[in-house]
Amino acid sequence: MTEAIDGLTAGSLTALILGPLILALVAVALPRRRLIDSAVMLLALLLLALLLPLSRAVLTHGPLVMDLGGHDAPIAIPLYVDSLALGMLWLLTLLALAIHPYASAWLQRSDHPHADDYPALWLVLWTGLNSLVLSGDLFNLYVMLEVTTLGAVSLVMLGQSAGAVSAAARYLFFALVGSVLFLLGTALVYADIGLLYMPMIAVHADASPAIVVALLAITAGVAMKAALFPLHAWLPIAHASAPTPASAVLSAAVATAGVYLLLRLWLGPFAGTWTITTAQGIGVIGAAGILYGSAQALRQQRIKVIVAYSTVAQLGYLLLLVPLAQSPLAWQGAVYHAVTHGLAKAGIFLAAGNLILAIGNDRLENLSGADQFAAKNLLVIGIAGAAVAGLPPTGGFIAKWWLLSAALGQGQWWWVAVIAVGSLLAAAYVFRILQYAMRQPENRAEIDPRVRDQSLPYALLWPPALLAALALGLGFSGELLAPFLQVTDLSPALGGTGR
Amino acid sequence: MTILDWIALALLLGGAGFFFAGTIGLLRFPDTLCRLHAMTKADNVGLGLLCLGLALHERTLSGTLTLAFVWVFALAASTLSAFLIAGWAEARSDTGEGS
Amino acid sequence: MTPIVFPVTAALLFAIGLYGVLTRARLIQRLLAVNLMASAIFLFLIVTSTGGPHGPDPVPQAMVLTGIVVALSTMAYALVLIRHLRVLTRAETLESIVDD
Amino acid sequence: MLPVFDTMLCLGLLWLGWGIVASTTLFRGVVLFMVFGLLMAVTWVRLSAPDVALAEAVIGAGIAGALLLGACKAMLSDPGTPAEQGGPEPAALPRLPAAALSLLVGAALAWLMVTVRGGGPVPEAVAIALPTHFLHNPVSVILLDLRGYDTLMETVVLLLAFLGARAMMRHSELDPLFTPVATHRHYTMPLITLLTPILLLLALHILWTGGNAPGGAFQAGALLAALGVMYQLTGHLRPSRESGPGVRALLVCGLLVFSLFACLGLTWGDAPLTYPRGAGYVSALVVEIALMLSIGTTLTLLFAAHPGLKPDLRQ
Repeated sequence: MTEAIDGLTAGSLTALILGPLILALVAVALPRRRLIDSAVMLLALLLLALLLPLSRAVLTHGPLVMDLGGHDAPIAIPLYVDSLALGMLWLLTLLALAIHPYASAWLQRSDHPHADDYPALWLVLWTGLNSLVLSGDLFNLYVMLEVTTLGAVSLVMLGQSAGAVSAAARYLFFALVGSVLFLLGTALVYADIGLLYMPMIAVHADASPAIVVALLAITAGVAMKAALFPLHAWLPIAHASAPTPASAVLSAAVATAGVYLLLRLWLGPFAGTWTITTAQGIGVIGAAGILYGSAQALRQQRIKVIVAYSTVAQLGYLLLLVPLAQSPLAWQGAVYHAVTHGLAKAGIFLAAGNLILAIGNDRLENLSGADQFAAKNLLVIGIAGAAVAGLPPTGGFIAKWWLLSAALGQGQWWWVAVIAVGSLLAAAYVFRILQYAMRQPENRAEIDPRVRDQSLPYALLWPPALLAALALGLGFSGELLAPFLQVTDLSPALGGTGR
Repeated sequence: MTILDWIALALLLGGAGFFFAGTIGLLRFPDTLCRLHAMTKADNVGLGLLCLGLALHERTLSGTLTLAFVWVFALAASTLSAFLIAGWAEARSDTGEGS
Repeated sequence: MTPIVFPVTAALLFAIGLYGVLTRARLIQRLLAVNLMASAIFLFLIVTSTGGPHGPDPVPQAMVLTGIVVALSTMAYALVLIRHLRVLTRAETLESIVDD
Repeated sequence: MLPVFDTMLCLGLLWLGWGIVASTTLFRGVVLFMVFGLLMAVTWVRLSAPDVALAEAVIGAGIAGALLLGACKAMLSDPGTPAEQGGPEPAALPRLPAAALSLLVGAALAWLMVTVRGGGPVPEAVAIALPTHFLHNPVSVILLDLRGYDTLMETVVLLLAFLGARAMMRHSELDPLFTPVATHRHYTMPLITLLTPILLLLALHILWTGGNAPGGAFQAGALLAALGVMYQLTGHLRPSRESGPGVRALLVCGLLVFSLFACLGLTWGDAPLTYPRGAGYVSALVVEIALMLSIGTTLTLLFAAHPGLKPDLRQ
């Protein structure tokens, strides 16, 4: 498997994991904010540049496996890259590029007391997310899950208020139980078939009782961490009470990574344990999440809570991949949805952060007249919101179109209804925000924004605009990118490469 | 079993007895100083007997030396910690904070 | 006897820990219960490592060592978070904090 | 004899486990948890896992105990919210369904854990790889080489736990565990001067033999942390609000050396984390020494519950 790995690929994978880590260590040792900020930008640009040849390599060779430490399977820990992982890596790197400068400027501008703590925490979290996406070893995933959890909980805790810290504590305890369950699953797999190397687990795993219980434990564990629908209770509070740039990281990157991991495990090492009923069951959970999250989002009065509930809903679409996994279109759609949603969601949060700087809070009723003083940010919310809702011509439309086609192609028309209703509700909650913003205040003098768009520093304006533009741009590049999203080896997605 | 083994067994049982008595003292005695008295005496003598018994059982130079070190360090640590705790307890009773 | 008694103990310890997580509201005690569950899994892993034909399998032992460090780190972090929460809200259970 | 011992050990574990979960006072739960750690260490020895036993003894009963006692003291010194004063602890979930669920899970797991198949490709491959390796302690081979990536990332978890905790420590004043009495210094000084070289020697010994006998960077680092704890308790190190440059350098040196070494693997091998041929033992030792320093510093600071420490050299 390693024959396809050339020096450049090996270097890129190393840089993706160790680059942010080494920078984080530098940030701890030398807390110079300017220096670190520019270094993060440079690193993000470098990693983007490295992702190009990496994508090309995956396109030509199919999934790549790099065994760390120069050892052979199955004792080595492998890094594994396929189109699904590649999509996540693009998303994470783009988010790093856009969110970090914004976060730095935002925290400085709002005189946030944790401004010094943020860079190192984010960089370690970035390491964790990249390694989580790349890891091909079950036990290593447990360690990486802990890194992402501690990083994400810390970001929530930076919200400072008693509400934020108690949300962080709630999140942490959910996550701790989740880790223990994941560890239980890992231990059962190892005790039963003596493997942790995921590309090989799919070959050796059958539907023995230990494997089935391991699958259940791992699913429950990751679902608690990723806040999948019935276990979502901590997510809206936590995401809404974190500092706004951190909310963007949590909703766009951390939550997506959790669902990514579930799909990876379900359709990879555990692909052999599925039946039609259980696959449909996962789809039903996803559909319930879509409907519940959207309905809750419609009832909220704070922008950040609306967007957080929208995350609960949008993650549900990714679960629809499980019942539709036989169709390549569904894979394309899921990856495209994850990327578009991540970019658009981050864009909305960043724009909402600017509104908070302007009006002091994020309550809908205080938005009146925002079209006068925050037109650019509202435009971002509109475009990114359209992408979340899946309206043409955004990337969200392409993603949902592919998912719809996959559902129709396999005659599973009931998912079509769910996707359509979910999009409609999403459009409703996005335009509800805009509607409040367009409302004219009764008294013109009441409009007293602390900050107008024009006076915001450049670093607070371009990141949300870039993210919305990317989410929009993906709508025009579907055909171009489709070959990169091809899953060459459908079922099992990971296992096919096992020796 | 040789006669040495029997002696070792007796020493081990004696050590365990001291630990038992010390623990009862720790649980039953009324105040901090009495409890310290019970615990340090029992631990120092009890551990000494245990180490002696194990050394007789082991009968190698390195093993005996290791056990001697274990005992000496435990003695040093328990002496000092008992002293610090006693000092702390005295300071507390002077200010009338506790018993 | 031995091949059964340790795995059964591991399973029961896990159940005890789970009961603690579900019923204890005081955060430090809930934390102890989570750690109990982790210890139960470590016990299970080590027990499975002893039986092989090639002598003790070092991989589960290494996993447990890593797991112990990870558990200690998360525990240290959780303790600071609990104390921080205590300073902010004077609460030691999440149930007693009223959501705003 | 052995089955009887095993059964007693297991009953002890279960009894302590129940005590931890059911204890009414926090202090009791914490103390039982420390005893549980010690008993676990005995269990690891019985199950021929001496490396794990060593780690469990220094961590489960040592460092974790110290951290828990500190948190316990902080909780007890504050009367808490009015709702919590004196009143019974609010139940998270009703006891009966929770007990039923736990019993069900326990029974299912017990059956699974007894009937798992065992064996498999990894144990076989490891048994083949071990005899030719440049390290002789099987567990160290796994931790430092075959699964060195896990060790790297586990250290990241520790550092991240401290960074997150530091963000909180900076903004809420957490009490240190003890306020040492300065007048006792002439009694504590001799012990410090006696124990410092011995503990340092012991830590290095554990590190050095780690390649061939039980031990390693984490156990050695925990010993250093014990030294740090002792310095704090005797007032030779005092908590400070900021981490100074020296402390920061110590914090990151382990991971910095390890990750740079991992990158270098690309120059003498095909993948990161590859050990250079012929110089494997030396590079493992360098990485371990750096890791030991970082781990010791991080644990000491976590015990201090402060972002930094500064020496107090008053006589």
